[in-house]
Amino acid sequence: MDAINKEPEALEAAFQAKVDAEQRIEPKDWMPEKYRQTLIRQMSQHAHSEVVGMLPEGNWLTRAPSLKRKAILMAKIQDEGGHGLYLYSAAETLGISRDEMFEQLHSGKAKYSTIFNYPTLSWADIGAIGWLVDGAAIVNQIALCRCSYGPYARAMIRICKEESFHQRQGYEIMMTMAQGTKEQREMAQDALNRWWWPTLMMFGPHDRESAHSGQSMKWKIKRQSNDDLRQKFIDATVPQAEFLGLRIPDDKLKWNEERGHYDFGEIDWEEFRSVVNGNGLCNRERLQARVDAHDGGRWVREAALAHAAKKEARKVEAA
Amino acid sequence: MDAINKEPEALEAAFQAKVDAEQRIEPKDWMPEKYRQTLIRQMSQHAHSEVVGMLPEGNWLTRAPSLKRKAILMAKIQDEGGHGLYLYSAAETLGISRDEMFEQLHSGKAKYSTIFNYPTLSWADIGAIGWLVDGAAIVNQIALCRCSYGPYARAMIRICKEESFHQRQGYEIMMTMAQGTKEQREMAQDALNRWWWPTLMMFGPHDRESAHSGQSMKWKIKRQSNDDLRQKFIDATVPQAEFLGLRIPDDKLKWNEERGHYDFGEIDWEEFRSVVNGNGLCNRERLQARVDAHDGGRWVREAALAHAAKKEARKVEAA
Amino acid sequence: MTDQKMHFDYLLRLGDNSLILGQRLAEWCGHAPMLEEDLALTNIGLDLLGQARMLLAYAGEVEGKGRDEDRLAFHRDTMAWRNLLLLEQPNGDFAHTMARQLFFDAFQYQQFAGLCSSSDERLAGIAAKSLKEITYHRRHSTDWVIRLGDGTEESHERMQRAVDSLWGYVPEMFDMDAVDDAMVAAGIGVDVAALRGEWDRYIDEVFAEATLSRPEDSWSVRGSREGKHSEHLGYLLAEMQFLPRAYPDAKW
Amino acid sequence: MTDQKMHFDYLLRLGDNSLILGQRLAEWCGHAPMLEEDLALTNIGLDLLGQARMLLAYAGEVEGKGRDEDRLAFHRDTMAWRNLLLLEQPNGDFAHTMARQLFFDAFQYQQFAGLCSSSDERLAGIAAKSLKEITYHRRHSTDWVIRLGDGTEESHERMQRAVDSLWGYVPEMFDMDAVDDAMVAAGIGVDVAALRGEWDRYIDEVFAEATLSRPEDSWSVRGSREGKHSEHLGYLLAEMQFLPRAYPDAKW
Repeated sequence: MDAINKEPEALEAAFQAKVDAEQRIEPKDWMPEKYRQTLIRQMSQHAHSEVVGMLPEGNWLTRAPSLKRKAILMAKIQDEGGHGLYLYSAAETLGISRDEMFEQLHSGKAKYSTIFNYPTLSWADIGAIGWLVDGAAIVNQIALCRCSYGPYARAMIRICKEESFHQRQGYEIMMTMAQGTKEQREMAQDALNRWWWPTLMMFGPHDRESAHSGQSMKWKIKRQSNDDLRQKFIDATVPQAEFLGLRIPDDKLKWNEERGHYDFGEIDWEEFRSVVNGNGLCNRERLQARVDAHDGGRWVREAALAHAAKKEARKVEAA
Repeated sequence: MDAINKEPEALEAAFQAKVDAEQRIEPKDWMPEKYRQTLIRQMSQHAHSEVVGMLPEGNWLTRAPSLKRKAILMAKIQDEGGHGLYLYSAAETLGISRDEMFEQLHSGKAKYSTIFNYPTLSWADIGAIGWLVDGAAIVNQIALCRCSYGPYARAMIRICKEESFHQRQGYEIMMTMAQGTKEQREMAQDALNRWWWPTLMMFGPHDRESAHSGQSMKWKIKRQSNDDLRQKFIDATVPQAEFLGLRIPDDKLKWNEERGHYDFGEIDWEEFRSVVNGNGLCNRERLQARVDAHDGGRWVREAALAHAAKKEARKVEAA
Repeated sequence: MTDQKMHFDYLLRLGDNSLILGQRLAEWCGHAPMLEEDLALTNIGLDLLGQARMLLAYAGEVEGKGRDEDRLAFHRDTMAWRNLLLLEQPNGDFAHTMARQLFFDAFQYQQFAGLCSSSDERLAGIAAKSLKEITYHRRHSTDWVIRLGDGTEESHERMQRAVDSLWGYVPEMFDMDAVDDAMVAAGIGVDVAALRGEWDRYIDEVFAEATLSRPEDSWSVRGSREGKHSEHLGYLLAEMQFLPRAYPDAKW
Repeated sequence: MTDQKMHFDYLLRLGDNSLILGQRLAEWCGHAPMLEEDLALTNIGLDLLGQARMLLAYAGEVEGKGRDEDRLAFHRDTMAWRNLLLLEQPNGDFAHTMARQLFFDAFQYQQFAGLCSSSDERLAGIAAKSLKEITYHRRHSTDWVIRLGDGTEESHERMQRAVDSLWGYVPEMFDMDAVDDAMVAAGIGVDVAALRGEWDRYIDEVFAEATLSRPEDSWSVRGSREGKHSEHLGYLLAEMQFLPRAYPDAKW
């Protein structure tokens, strides 16, 4: 028996002490298996979300209404692919390969953010995704910049910088449309109507119903509760909507002087579960697009490997 | 030795006498092998042209500018498919199957009218095809209504009626555009510029260079010479263009009082040969579209046969 | 919503269904698995287009804002379309096209049979005229689903896959909303929710003869009555509407 | 044609090449064979889009009719486009996309190298800036054509097929017409006909390393300099131009 098996409790205590002291856990450090598994699940889901998230925005890339907007959107989607790459790499430090993660995505075992199961139906949706979806992502991600796992925390820091840029670009699209023609204002309002509630759901279930939250908080994988993050997002976003002259689709939304926060209506978790379980308009399309890209690209990846092997063999032969 | 081999010259003389007497040759009648082969070549080429001809017009079916125009175009393309069917059936009476004819088309052995290797680039092209290409086809086909081979002549009579309807519809599109906005007039003129010369080439080479014409005329497979038919088309079409206020792209075009016909410029046969030989913008696309439809539809045709066989077997079993 | 607005919306839904499916069928033109099917698909497409023209022209009159069939067809963006999600789905292979067609034909047959006794006489007239066509459409798609289902191994697999992948678009056809309720109450419209039983019986019979398994009801999507479409519709419209959008002053 | 009109036309050709190829690459977004290629293809697409914006904006100024980059990109119909036929061809599989890219990258590299010493200083500046990007593009497509050509049996076959099927679009790149002649005479443009030899040498080397056969020159098509395009461009434009066409009064 080696040291690890001899003293699991001591190791776990030392691990927790390190986490409590706000020190980063690095790939070579000992860590509880459940910590590793939780991180793999969360980080791969995060990576998958970046990659699947390219699709709803990519849906408007060929139809962007100006060359400048097309360039900005293209750069943004490229950033998202890059975020996916960092995150897959960071997850790989936990002993899982990118191929394994893809397999889990394609088999349905791993999830991606369910927000991407909604369709992008007008150009305003590109604005709404940047403003709301990226806005919500940032709130989540800022908290994760202090995550106990070093590679994840560092990836988050890098990602946060770019995301805040994306969020401003999204808001700018909304602004332009909210100040535009009647049809543009309608599109902007319609986009807000459709994206508002799904965005709030991105923060996950209420704390009282969030099963794993306690342990994740203790391990500092999670630094703030779902409800706190959601409130933070709402408080930041309501004034932005007011500035745009758009109406948030929630009759219960009201500033609560006492709490110093906005009160808001109840989230329809039935709808959330329904979309997670396959009833989003795009669940099938999104997954199929990824599977098709992966399967359809197999011959290319095989060719690249085969060519590299041939080159290597020639080098050896020549030596 | 049977009767046929005993007296080939007598048979041939009787055949020619029948042709000369303007009697129709029917499938069961004796006919010279070369007569049969010439007809198969010509009729299958004609059938293939109807079917390939669906593609350039189909290219605008999803983009027709009004629902009425869409309906008219759809009905027209359907007619063309129908013409293809009559002609394949008529050719089958000569002892070749539709599958064999398709094979010859797909392998490049059989041709289709090279006019369909030009692209349709604007809605005016749909007008121009109806007006000019169908117009030229009618001139050819009216002559063929008196073709010596009965099934072909009867198919032509049926087809001619519909084609003249198509030609009027095409002319009507040109008329609407020629009387329309500046851009529409430009599109109409541009379409005429691009389709004029290729249409004239549809009548085939000059009589002096037409190798097989003599025999075909004698057999009354062909009733008028290429140049005569071409002149007939030009004489009919020039006043129509004038009425539209469009300019035919031929500086040499001029009424010749003495001849009672229009004089016209020299056809660029080099271009004709070039397009026949593969340098049309759409040679590859047209053939590939047909091959893809045929190959991609194989499983459907096989399923239909398999199902029919199963049904038949069940019937037999039940009996 | 006023009665007039609801009447307009109701006619729009009917017209949009026919137009969008007709447009999809037009994409097959010249690419069908056999020449006879090129003719059949354009034939059905033409029928649907004809229905759409009658229904949209009438809808425009009911609306009373001067929009004719072309204005409605070529100058509405995604959110203003009311066709069922099923009908805007891409053609896929021939099995997909036939599954989509069967599901809709069987539905539309019952819906239009009901509309024949609409208190809106003009609508009843359109329905009566169309019902003959739809009877043929349903025969055609039924035959093909049976042939492909009970054909070869490959065709059976393709047909089953097509049925499975479109099954979640079925429930939306039988949804009722305020507009439907109002139209039923006024004697104009049909209670589509009540049609599901018969539709199921018809489809189950076809499936049985086609040796196909009825898919489980594991997922479903909806939204077209409020203009919430799939991402496919935008591309279809961009193509279909190009000319009238690009040349707004032109007449064709 | 006036000098000014020819200058405009020349810049338009350059800008349209970059824009249409960039648009085609945008279609790959989210669908590339590996994530790294999603990044690479959007990267190249972005470069091309950047070139297009500079060139079209400049073209609009030279024309002097108040058309900016967006007016030129979104309000011209097929016949007014001047991009090479090669660039509007559909993406096909990854081998097709890479063959198209290699053929154009190798050409554009030489063309823009020449334009760096254009007497039109603004054009020379754009060319110099772009040349760095194009050097990378050419490296990227060269690497892939070699990898796929000298990879597996399947990739070799696909790569050869792609090269064969696009070969007839190559000669058009090296065509010269009156506009080209005038621009060369004015010291503004490049004599592209003179570039063919070097292009052939480069491509032959790539083919050799990729174990690909150089196709025979059996067919070729041309026409883009006069706005005669393939049928593919119309669909690309319908999609690309939808929003500005549908909402002509809107700013985005």
